[in-house]
Amino acid sequence: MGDVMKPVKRIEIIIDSLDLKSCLQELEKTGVSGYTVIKDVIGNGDRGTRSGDMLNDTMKNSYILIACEESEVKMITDALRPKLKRFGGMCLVSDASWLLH
Amino acid sequence: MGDVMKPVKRIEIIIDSLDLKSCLQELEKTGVSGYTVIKDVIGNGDRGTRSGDMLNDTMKNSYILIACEESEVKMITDALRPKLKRFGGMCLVSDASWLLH
Amino acid sequence: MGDVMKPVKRIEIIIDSLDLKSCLQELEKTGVSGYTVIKDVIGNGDRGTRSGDMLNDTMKNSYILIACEESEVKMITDALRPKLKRFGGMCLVSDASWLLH
Amino acid sequence: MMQCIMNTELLLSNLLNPAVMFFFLGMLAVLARSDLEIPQSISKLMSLYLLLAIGFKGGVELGHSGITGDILVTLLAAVLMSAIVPVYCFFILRKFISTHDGAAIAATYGSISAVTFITAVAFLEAMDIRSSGYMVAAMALMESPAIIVGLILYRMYSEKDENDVDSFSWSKLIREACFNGSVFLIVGSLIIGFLSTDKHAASMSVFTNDLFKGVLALFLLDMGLIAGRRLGALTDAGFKLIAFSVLVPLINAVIAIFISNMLDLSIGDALLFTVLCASASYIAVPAAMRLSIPQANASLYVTMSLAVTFPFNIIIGLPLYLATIQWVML
Amino acid sequence: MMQCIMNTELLLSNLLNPAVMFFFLGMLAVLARSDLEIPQSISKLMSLYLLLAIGFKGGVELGHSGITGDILVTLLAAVLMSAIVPVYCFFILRKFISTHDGAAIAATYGSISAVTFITAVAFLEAMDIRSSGYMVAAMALMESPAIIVGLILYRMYSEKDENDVDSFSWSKLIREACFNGSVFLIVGSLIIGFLSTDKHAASMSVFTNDLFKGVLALFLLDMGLIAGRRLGALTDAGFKLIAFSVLVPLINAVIAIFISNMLDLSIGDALLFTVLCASASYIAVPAAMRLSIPQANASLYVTMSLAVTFPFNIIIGLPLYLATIQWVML
Amino acid sequence: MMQCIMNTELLLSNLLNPAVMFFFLGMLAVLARSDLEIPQSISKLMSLYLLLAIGFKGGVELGHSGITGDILVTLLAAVLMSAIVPVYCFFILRKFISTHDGAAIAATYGSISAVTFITAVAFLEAMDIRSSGYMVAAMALMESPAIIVGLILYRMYSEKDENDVDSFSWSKLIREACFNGSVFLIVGSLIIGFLSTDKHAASMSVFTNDLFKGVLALFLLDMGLIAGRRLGALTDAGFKLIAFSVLVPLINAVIAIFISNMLDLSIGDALLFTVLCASASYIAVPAAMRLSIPQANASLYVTMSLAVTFPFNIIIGLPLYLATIQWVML
Ligand SMILES: Nc1ncnc2c1ncn2[C@@H]1O[C@H](COP(=O)(O)O)[C@@H](O)[C@H]1O
Ligand SMILES: Nc1ncnc2c1ncn2[C@@H]1O[C@H](COP(=O)(O)O)[C@@H](O)[C@H]1O
Ligand SMILES: Nc1ncnc2c1ncn2[C@@H]1O[C@H](COP(=O)(O)O)[C@@H](O)[C@H]1O
Ligand code: NA
Ligand code: NA
Ligand code: NA
Repeated sequence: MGDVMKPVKRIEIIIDSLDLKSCLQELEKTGVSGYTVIKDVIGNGDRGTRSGDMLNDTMKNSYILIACEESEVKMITDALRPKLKRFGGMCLVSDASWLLH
Repeated sequence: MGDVMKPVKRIEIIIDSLDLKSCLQELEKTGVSGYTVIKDVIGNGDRGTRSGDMLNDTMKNSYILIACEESEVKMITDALRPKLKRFGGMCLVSDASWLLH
Repeated sequence: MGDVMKPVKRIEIIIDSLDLKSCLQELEKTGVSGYTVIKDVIGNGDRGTRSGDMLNDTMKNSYILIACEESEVKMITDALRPKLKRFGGMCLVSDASWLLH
Repeated sequence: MMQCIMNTELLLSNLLNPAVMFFFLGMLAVLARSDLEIPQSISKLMSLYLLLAIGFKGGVELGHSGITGDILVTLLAAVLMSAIVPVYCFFILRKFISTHDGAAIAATYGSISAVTFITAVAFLEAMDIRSSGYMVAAMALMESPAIIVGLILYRMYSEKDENDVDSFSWSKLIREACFNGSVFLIVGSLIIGFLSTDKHAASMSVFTNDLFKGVLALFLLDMGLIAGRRLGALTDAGFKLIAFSVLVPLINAVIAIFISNMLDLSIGDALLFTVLCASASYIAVPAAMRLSIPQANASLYVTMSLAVTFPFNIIIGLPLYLATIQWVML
Repeated sequence: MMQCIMNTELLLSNLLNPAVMFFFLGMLAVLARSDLEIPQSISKLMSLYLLLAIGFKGGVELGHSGITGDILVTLLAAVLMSAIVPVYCFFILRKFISTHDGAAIAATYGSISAVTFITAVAFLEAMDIRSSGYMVAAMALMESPAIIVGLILYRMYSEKDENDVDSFSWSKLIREACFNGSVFLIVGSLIIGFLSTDKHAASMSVFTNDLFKGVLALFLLDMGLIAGRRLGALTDAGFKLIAFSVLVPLINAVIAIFISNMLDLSIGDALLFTVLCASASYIAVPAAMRLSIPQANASLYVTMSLAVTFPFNIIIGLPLYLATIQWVML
Repeated sequence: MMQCIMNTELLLSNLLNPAVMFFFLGMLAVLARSDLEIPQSISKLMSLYLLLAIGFKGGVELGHSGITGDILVTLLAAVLMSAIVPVYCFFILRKFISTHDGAAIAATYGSISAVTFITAVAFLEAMDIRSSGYMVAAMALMESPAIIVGLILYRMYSEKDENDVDSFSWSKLIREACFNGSVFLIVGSLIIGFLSTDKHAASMSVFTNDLFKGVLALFLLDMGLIAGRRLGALTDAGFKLIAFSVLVPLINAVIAIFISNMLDLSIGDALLFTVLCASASYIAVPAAMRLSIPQANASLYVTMSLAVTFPFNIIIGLPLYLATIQWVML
């Protein structure tokens, strides 16, 4: 199975929905060209509950999933850290295999 | 990279949408303060298809993502098991690194 | 904790929403009976941006999550590969533990 | 004989009602495997609208007619029917299915379907038959008792260890049954309509009245899609349960017509009362049963009430019940 | 000369139509990078509503006028246009782009845009020009043939190995083309309107008629947003394809006006027929092409029809075609 | 004394307004822990509709009255109020809370709540008091200045290192403040209404006028749910901020009534101007503050404006302000 799968890193980001656009732009600047987004996600964290029930995108999160090479991880997390510091959120990195096609 | 990342456990839960509220309360009681929720998720399992096309939240699932310390896992899964037994659903635990910010 | 958790493989699939139905049928044919679906997901990849803002399901992705035995992975990925080749998308495989209930 | 002709005519005229035809269209779309789909949030908008409008209109009418003793008697009869129907259903059902499925189905048939009621109101309006605003209150009152009776039956007749008593709380259940979203909205809108001045009511009337039939048509298209998707699950239900889904409404209708006659209800009110008794829930009860009797197979009770009883009532039931009432009341 | 003045006046009066202005507002919002957004489920609600209303109204009118031989001839002409347009488009396109992109674009321009049609109906109503209900049927019939012709062309002219014959099924394709959601809803609503009694139709009329222009305005705001977001992709399309997106509608309009004249259509019907031929699909065809010719670049055909042809037709096309028809028919 | 009686009567009549009662119903649903819920996309549809309708109606009226010097003076006064209110609020707030929270709350109270304005328009219509279309323009103009003033105050009084100057851009902020979705839609609809002919406006009128009160009622039900869910967070706000949320609107109202009197506004316009000054934002400002002062606690300013000031204004404020204006203007 080795030759049909490629080891990759799987980055999951939770970010304020209001900042999603600018966050994706930032990611694209660092060279990320593949990502998947779930726009409406709610949650709870250090900065309180984000229940997604306002009339606009305030108090709502978005979820970004990126599969990338191990070598790209640092660049991406470096770009994200200031954003997470400023707006809150979460970033998880884990291992996965990418099915070549 | 070691000092900017922290190893965590990543818990994913699929639960009946009708039970989401009470499930989150249960989790908060066990001390979970950070979680992310995707409210509308559909699926298939041992107890049939949950297609999310009814007029209310019957036959729909919700997805909960929790990043926590390894030491917290047991408490969380212990709290969840009776719920999963009663209403069906799924709970996966995997490894990840949390980006410190 | 060993006896309450079972090691499984966690398969994540991103596929064109228009092809979701046929994809799930394909999976069911290969014997997959448990899966979770997030219908509306957007993203970016080799084949351009899929922004989910058309009047129907064109230019939108869906997300499928499958927890399965290691032995089932090959069958599933074999069934998926032609679809991914044809319509684009992504398939990631990672490790997880399934909470027995 | 004449009765039968009238009946056929009524049936035909009901079949040519746009709302009913849109229901067929929805079912047909599923059978033809069309990709026609209505997002769930739109279904919710339409059902919110219909409940608000029917509640408000009922309240305004009630404000004009006032609350009389007769009304209270009818409301009492409604609550009693909703509490008694599950009992006899349960003992029939226990003969051929498990206790938990039986209790859940019994609760389903004791409770009511707001959409069936709303379709009946539109049906009466199309025939220029008057009905009373307080029947909306009857509808609201009939949603919950069946849930509680169903659960009592389940607790009495199921084996001990199945009950997992710890996680169960009657007070929580009763609150949930009585304050569930649709009951809350209907009762609230009824009271608001009741308290509104004529001027205020008039300023809402394009919204609550003129739009009503059109939204109902679009909503029944949606119901057709939802019911159509359930047709496949009918094979799991089996012949006995399908027969149950048609016969119990008929039995309930007969009882209801008898009671209506005793209470001397007008033809319109008698039809609404009958339709309430004959209808089965597919919103409030499934949600409650899923949480309180999770062992019961949700697909079973949802499919029976949605894919059999609902279409039966709005297509055949409405004209049939009306013809019978007109014949009985002569 | 006088013609030209009339044309300018028509153009201006069309520009001051609220619906058209809301379309501009939507585009402007994108250009100004405003965060104005309309959730997708709301877009779906509005398009469902508009299709249902236009179908139902058309059916009611058809019920009054009856089905005549002339109508059938017009419908036949509509189907033929939808089948022939892709053929000539394909051979033009092959000169400068790949077979798969060519086939997909050809299908796009052979099919129709329901929103353009609906805007044209509102445009005629605003000018008090009558049109016939059966033109709705023409619209429904023109959605699918182009898809099938586009695919036949693709299969004939693409290289063998590109075809991956295994996963392809004509019967599935034809079913999907003919039973796609919007065709289904239009045809269904048309038939329901046709079968409805005047009384039933009247009870739906606030919903289907009075609300129509307002919903169309809000919907065109949304279309402006959607089309505006596509403007950026125009650079990928390149000058030739942009020119194609304006010229082909004009050519199709000329042919359509010629045919309308031959068939002796009324001015209103001629305009609708012309608009159908001149419009391009951005709902049904993209979905079908994405599944059957996935190699084709969806951004290309969606952008051309949505960001060029659609605005061109509703802003310049409508008054231009009408002025031409009025001049020809004199 | 007589004033006081009139006031109570006004208050009661406002409490029996269906829209206000639906607001209570929504709050009650939360308190009773009912599962009544309105999907977010439906909230968005209703707010889009209300903004479009109020803008369009205002534009049509403005088209009839024309733009005069008096109007421009009123608009100027509106902008000034929106810019000055945050300044005095900020210096009050600094006494007991942090600079970032103070700046965010100050901006919140300088800006306006469109829903409060719309409720006030419906309130006036119910009392047959005329108001002018240009007040809609005043509303639009008052949304953004407060955001910019709030940020200037924050930048001036917060410590350097808190500012993280790099990621901040005034031009981006100003663009976002001025082109935010609701401002854009209101202004756009106002201009479109202004440019529309009477005939076009009439064809939209069932949508923009007749439907208005009904949609507002359903929307206020939703607002009741949203505000009700915030009630729990009031304990975090503490007594001082809750008092602030009631007193500042009252102070602003007094100033606004004084200005209205100076400008010689009609009673209806004076009420609208007062309500704008007294209302606080919970849509545009929170979004802007969250991005530009992320250190500020969003729960604080959202809760104050949504769970205190908004209900206060629509329940007590409207009749109170009107009675005061009528008394002052005598
Ligand atoms: N431990 C966690 N597990 C899962 N999601 C989290 C966790 N902590 C924070 N989040 C998500 O990140 C968002 C912002 O977190 P915070 O900045 O901590 O308020 C929350 O609303 C959650 O959606
Ligand atoms: N193997 C699986 N992989 C992914 N999701 C699953 C799996 N099994 C169950 N689920 C999810 O859990 C829900 C309830 O499962 P069950 O209780 O088995 O019917 C299903 O509707 C799915 O959404
Ligand atoms: N590297 C990646 N990480 C996350 N999602 C991806 C990645 N590449 C592709 N995708 C998803 O798969 C969809 C189709 O990808 P593609 O076929 O490469 O255009 C995209 O729209 C994304 O949603
Ligand atoms: Na019943
Ligand atoms: Na065409
Ligand atoms: Na203010």
